[in-house]
Amino acid sequence: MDNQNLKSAVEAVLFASGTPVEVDRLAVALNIPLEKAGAVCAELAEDYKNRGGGILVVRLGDSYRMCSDKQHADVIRTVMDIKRNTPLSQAASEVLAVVAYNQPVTKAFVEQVRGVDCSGVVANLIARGLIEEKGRLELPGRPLVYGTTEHFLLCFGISSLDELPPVPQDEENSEADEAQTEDAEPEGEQP
Amino acid sequence: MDNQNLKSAVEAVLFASGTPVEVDRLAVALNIPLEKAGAVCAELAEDYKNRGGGILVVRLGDSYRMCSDKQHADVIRTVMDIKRNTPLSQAASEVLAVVAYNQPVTKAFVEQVRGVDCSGVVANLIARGLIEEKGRLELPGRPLVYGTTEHFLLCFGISSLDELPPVPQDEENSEADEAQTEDAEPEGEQP
Amino acid sequence: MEKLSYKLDTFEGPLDLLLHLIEKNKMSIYDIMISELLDQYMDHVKMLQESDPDGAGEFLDMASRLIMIKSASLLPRHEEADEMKKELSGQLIEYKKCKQIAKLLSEGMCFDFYGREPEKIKADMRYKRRHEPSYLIDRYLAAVGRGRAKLPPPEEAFSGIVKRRIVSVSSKIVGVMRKLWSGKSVKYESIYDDAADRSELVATFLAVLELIKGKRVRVSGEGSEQTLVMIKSAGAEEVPDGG
Repeated sequence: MDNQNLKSAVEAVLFASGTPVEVDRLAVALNIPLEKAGAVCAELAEDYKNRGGGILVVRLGDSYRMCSDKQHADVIRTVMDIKRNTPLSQAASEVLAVVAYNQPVTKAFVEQVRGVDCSGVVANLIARGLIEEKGRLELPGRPLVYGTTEHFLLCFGISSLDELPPVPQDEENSEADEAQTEDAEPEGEQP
Repeated sequence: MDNQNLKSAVEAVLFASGTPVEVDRLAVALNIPLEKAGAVCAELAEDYKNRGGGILVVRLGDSYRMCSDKQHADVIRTVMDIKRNTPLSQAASEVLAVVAYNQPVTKAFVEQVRGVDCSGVVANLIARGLIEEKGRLELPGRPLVYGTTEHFLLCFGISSLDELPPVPQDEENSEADEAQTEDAEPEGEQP
Repeated sequence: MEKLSYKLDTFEGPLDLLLHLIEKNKMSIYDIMISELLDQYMDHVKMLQESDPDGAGEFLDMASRLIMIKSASLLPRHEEADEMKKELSGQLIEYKKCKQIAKLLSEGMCFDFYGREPEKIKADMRYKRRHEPSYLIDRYLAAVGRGRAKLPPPEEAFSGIVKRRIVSVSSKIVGVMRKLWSGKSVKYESIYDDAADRSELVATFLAVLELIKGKRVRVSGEGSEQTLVMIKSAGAEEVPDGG
């Protein structure tokens, strides 16, 4: 298959599956090396960007997905008769923040950071497809751990978690002599 | 909106909608005359044909729809094949086990046991042919109940639900005595 | 005072309220003046309790923590208070960061991207792998949790609709009397052996208090050696026969 053909095939697959498709799955299905598949996907994404049409191809972690451009959201909602998604509540964005920057993370950890129960908010974020279960901890009670989804990357406009903005530094930190407290923080800026 | 913009908008709508979209609905949503909407759709279909990509825009009577090009059907099927062959996620396997041992069972029951929303997982297990709807409960809201399928029996190498290994009984009784429970860990080795 | 402008649902929890008060008083997070903070905090909690008694629980936990820090710092040696203050500072700093990131995230989030339903291609999506049946048990125990494997009966899945069970004290009075009917003394703690949940525990406890008040039973002994004995006297005949 030549490059143009590969690109068409990937385009068809991304369109047909609707959900994000892992690059390695594409590589196996097309019987090409992983790097080649990655390159074809990246090229397709670039083509779509340059075309400036109503559809986008975006990378989300190890996957690619096709989605509509946000500038046409209103028309889509009108034709398909769907409601606009409500913005995140403060509670939801706080929980999302803790999960995004500390994942994989238990509900208990989130509750400790925020000082309040968050079962409802976690369920809401799962229902919105922004976080998901990522297994269980091998600890008494085997608590579930959560992480962000590929849909979260899409909504936040990034391709991988590495692109999350850095944790804001505390202004008071410099003036205070207890700078050590800062250093001792368990979740620092590790990549 | 200029022609290019209109075309993008129609493209986005056709993409997002899985079903054919009537030209008059597009005209209303875009606030343009019917003939104009028809012309934009026809032009878009022509563009897609000339591009020779993996997607096509086709006319069906008074509607247009976007679909993948048939020549890529094999690749699409292979990608889906690979998907059905991926192991069950932690969440999926747990939901399956809870359904298997408590069927027929509502989604609310499964959610209460696991403490998290499981709509996506239930849909996934249905798509994979492991569980199915088994009617409704005569309770407020008439909730759906789920049970395992014959395909489930096949996957687990048993011929009827009676052959499911019993849940270790001591789990039920020694609640007060945590240590004992730990020791007793039978890992399902009973006949 | 500006208190009037205070909206109850502005605060996501006790930490949020504390951060607000610290900023308002231009304190440093690293050096919290507990006494000043405590008074203002309690004012807010009082208002909260009036408008939303159920939601005040988490705020009360923090109130008791502040009170503990305050009283510990009154001691001549207050290392413990310093330690607790440091811990609170650390938590507030973490939460402040969390709020800052949350703001970043919510401003950057856009929910205007639409995907599509998968094309209905005739593909066999059925699961292809094979597992040993024991795999299910393993998963089941993971889901249900070891040690709390008691599953609720299906109706309890609707516990939001069904009201909480009420255990009457009088039924427990009868129960306690039955246990003591033989006249032998019974270990105090064993009275609670068959209480299945908190409601039953509380009802049993109240039943014992009632019986002591009514001079039907006597408690003797200390600590875990405490025993209950029935006082045989007039009126005891009313108690149903123990079977």
